[in-house]
Amino acid sequence: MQYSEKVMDHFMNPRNVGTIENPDGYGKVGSPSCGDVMEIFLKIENDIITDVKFRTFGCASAIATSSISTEMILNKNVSEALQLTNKAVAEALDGLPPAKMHCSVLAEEGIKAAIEDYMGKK
Amino acid sequence: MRVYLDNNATTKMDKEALEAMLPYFSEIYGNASSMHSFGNESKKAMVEARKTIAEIFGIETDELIFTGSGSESDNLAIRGVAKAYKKRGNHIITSSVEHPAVRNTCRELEKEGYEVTYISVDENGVINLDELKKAIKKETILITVMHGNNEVGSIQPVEEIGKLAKENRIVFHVDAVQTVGKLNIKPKEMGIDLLTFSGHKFYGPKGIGGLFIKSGTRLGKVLTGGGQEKKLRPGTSDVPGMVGMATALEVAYRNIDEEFKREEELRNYFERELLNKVPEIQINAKGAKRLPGTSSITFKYLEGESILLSLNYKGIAVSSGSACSSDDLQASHVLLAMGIPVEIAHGTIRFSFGKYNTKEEVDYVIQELPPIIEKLRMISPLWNEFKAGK
Amino acid sequence: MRVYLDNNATTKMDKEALEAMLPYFSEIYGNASSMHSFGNESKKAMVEARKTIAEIFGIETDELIFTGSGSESDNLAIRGVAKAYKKRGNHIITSSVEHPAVRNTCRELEKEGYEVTYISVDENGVINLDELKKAIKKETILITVMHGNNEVGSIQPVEEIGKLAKENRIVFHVDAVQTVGKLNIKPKEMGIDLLTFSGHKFYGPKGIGGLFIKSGTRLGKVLTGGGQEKKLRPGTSDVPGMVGMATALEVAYRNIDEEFKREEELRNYFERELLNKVPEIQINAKGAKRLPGTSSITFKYLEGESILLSLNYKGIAVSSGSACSSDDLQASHVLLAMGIPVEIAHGTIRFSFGKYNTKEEVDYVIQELPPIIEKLRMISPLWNEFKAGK
Ligand SMILES: Cc1ncc(COP(=O)(O)O)c(C=O)c1O
Ligand SMILES: Cc1ncc(COP(=O)(O)O)c(C=O)c1O
Ligand code: FES
Ligand code: FES
Repeated sequence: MQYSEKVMDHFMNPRNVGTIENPDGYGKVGSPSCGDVMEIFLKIENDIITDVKFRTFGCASAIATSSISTEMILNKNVSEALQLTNKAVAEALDGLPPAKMHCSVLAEEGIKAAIEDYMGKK
Repeated sequence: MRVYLDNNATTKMDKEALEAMLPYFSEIYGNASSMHSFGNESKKAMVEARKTIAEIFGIETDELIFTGSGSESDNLAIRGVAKAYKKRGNHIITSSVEHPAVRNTCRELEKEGYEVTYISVDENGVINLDELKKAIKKETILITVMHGNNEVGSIQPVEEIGKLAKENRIVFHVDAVQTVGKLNIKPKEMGIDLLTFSGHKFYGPKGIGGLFIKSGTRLGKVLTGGGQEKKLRPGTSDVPGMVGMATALEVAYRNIDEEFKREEELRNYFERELLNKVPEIQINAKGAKRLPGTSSITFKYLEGESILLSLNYKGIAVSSGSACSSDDLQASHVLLAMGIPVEIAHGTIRFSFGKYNTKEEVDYVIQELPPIIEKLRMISPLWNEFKAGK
Repeated sequence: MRVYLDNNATTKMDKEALEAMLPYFSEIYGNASSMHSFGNESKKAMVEARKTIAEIFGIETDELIFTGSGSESDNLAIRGVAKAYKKRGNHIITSSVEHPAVRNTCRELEKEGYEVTYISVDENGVINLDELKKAIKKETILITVMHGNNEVGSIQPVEEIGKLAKENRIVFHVDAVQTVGKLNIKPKEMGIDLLTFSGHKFYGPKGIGGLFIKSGTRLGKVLTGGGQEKKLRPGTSDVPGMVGMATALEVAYRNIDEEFKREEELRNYFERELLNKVPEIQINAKGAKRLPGTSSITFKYLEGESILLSLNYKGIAVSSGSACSSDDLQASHVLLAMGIPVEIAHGTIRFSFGKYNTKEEVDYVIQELPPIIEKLRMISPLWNEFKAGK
């Protein structure tokens, strides 16, 4: 299994790690038995994502996709953020090994869950 | 600093063994089956290599054949017995912690109409002898159980199994790929009929393995062709490989007890230090007799691949029992068979020490590992839930 | 003077190939399946080796697997197709002059319920195409025919067979162990689905072989275990072997046409001189397209082993198709299939020239051989009967 430099960069130095107190949107996806869990916290003002933090239990590609997808949705409108696909995330990382494509779904689902949480609260 | 702690996967070739094999590439290169002097020189080296290995095992030279790998030896042993003893029965007994070369071969035989019983192991990865005893029936033609487990290091009670096999006149195959070169092994005194080993696991070359076949044990053929290796393994003899493997074995057995002790002490030191420095870890198979250099550690609330890659970044090479780093994304069947829950099996790393590892290297790992675990746990939701007392 | 004229049996390893593989024993020794940097370095070399070979053959890298020998590749190809295409039919077509790795595998499959047709050859050792065409039936799942014959050097019309195979949607396997490295081979342009080759026949290492598997060709497994080589060949990757073989192939193809011509000229010179100097000899397969360095000579009224040993005494290494020097004391099936009577088949010697042979060496053989033949014939009653005109 060979990762791109970008994957390794986001894995070794993940961006936006942590939590947000009283988030406007919160999502948690995955399960420990599958080997991956992602938590995502959003701060949203006027439908714009002004802050995002995550925590991920999983392989390097799960961590890297979590990290880059938080960068990709920061300062975006929630409807734009909802458009983020796992394919786009993988492309932004210069690709993922075929066996690891499913890990990128984790980030997509995490973001969706957090935005749905926000929509529900609204 | 680069530290290689993956000696159960493969080893750096021994200098003496490499030097011994070098002349057989382009100086003494004849085909060992040829009748001329070029062939005779090669044949002599082959005979000598066989003798060296046979003496170490305390077996006859005609009880030993060379193959292309440990996997091939496993296949030949298991498929060979299945074929040759078909008339007597179709039942095979194995353990639930075998290497894929044995496990998948048994699975394949199930598809072909054989019945296979997979004996469970305890939490230390040691086979349940009572269960094995009860599994024996009159159709049982083969018991195949590994000696040392490649993932956690547990050593199986092969002598006891050998006795059971003998009492019941069942052929007994032992995959000793992880123990040959590390432990003293006399197959005949241990009741073993077939024993697999592989050169590259004990500082010999890759691409060569061997199989001890106790005289009288019948084997069906898996590969057919020329008459080499008692017609059980066709193909032009890999004389350099044979010489390299035999020399490596000789070197290993020169001070096998001292090296066993040294590796064991190094490994124990590593585990003691780690337990002191990193919370919430678990040493697997700790209660079993273990391979001296194998340390399987589960880091709770983490995923193995991320640890492996972080260590790699620091120049430290280990392997993981993590689903995420295996091709089929399945958690290790060995860890699961030991009753380790899937969630935590994911966080397992195998450190395997070998003869080239030093205390200085271990100290380096002990220094680098704790901050890596800390950092990864910081971003793990599971760890944070645990800390929050959930 | 020592002259090695047994290059069809095995070859002296090429210096460049040997040097290329050396670092992979104890410098870059990681397991190519491991995720760490030691493993990555090995994997890179493996990928590179596969690429080198794939480019030479004009195939995709995922159409190539490494095995432990030519024999193993033959087994995997033939048994693999037999298994995978069982539902479609049980008929296999082969020639009557195949290497034991193919021949004995076909024989074995006959025992397992497959039907095998052995196509005859003409007096030059070339397969009878019409007979092959007529042998095809709807149950035919595999045609396996060698490219260059190891004993007499005849080259089979594989392109024509490839066309027939394609027209009838039959898988076509070619044992090209004797031609890879000597002839230009583009399997896909030649209608070949499976192609066997073996490192040590073209100045590469022993213990490593390869199999081209055209994408879409299904193969059942012969050996089971880990996931290496598309799950078709388990066992830790023999990276040094792969690198050595790939480099040897690269070296061979650098000036393949020149070397072909050079060896052919040397061989033809040898045969011309011999015909001039020794009466009552016969050059086998002379009318066929032949491997450039192969010369199969029948010395009438003599027995091969005695010639072989006398030549060996003079430092000249050859091989014989003689029953007396084979383990089973059977005359060569190749010579018999070519219609050579048993009595004279016994007196056949194979001279196989390679890239290291020089004209000087040939001159030495031309000088030493006639007196040997003369001396042996002096003591042969058959020769004396012949001379007496009976
Ligand atoms: C035509 C042919 N096929 C197959 C083989 C088998 O190759 P190996 O000895 O590498 O298994 C040989 C050589 O021995 C050969 O000449
Ligand atoms: C216990 C065990 N059996 C068999 C094998 C297979 O050996 P090889 O890779 O040489 O085929 C290995 C190592 O990979 C092993 O650890
Ligand atoms: S989290 Fe398991 S493969 Fe990515
Ligand atoms: S004459 Fe002795 S074996 Fe043939």
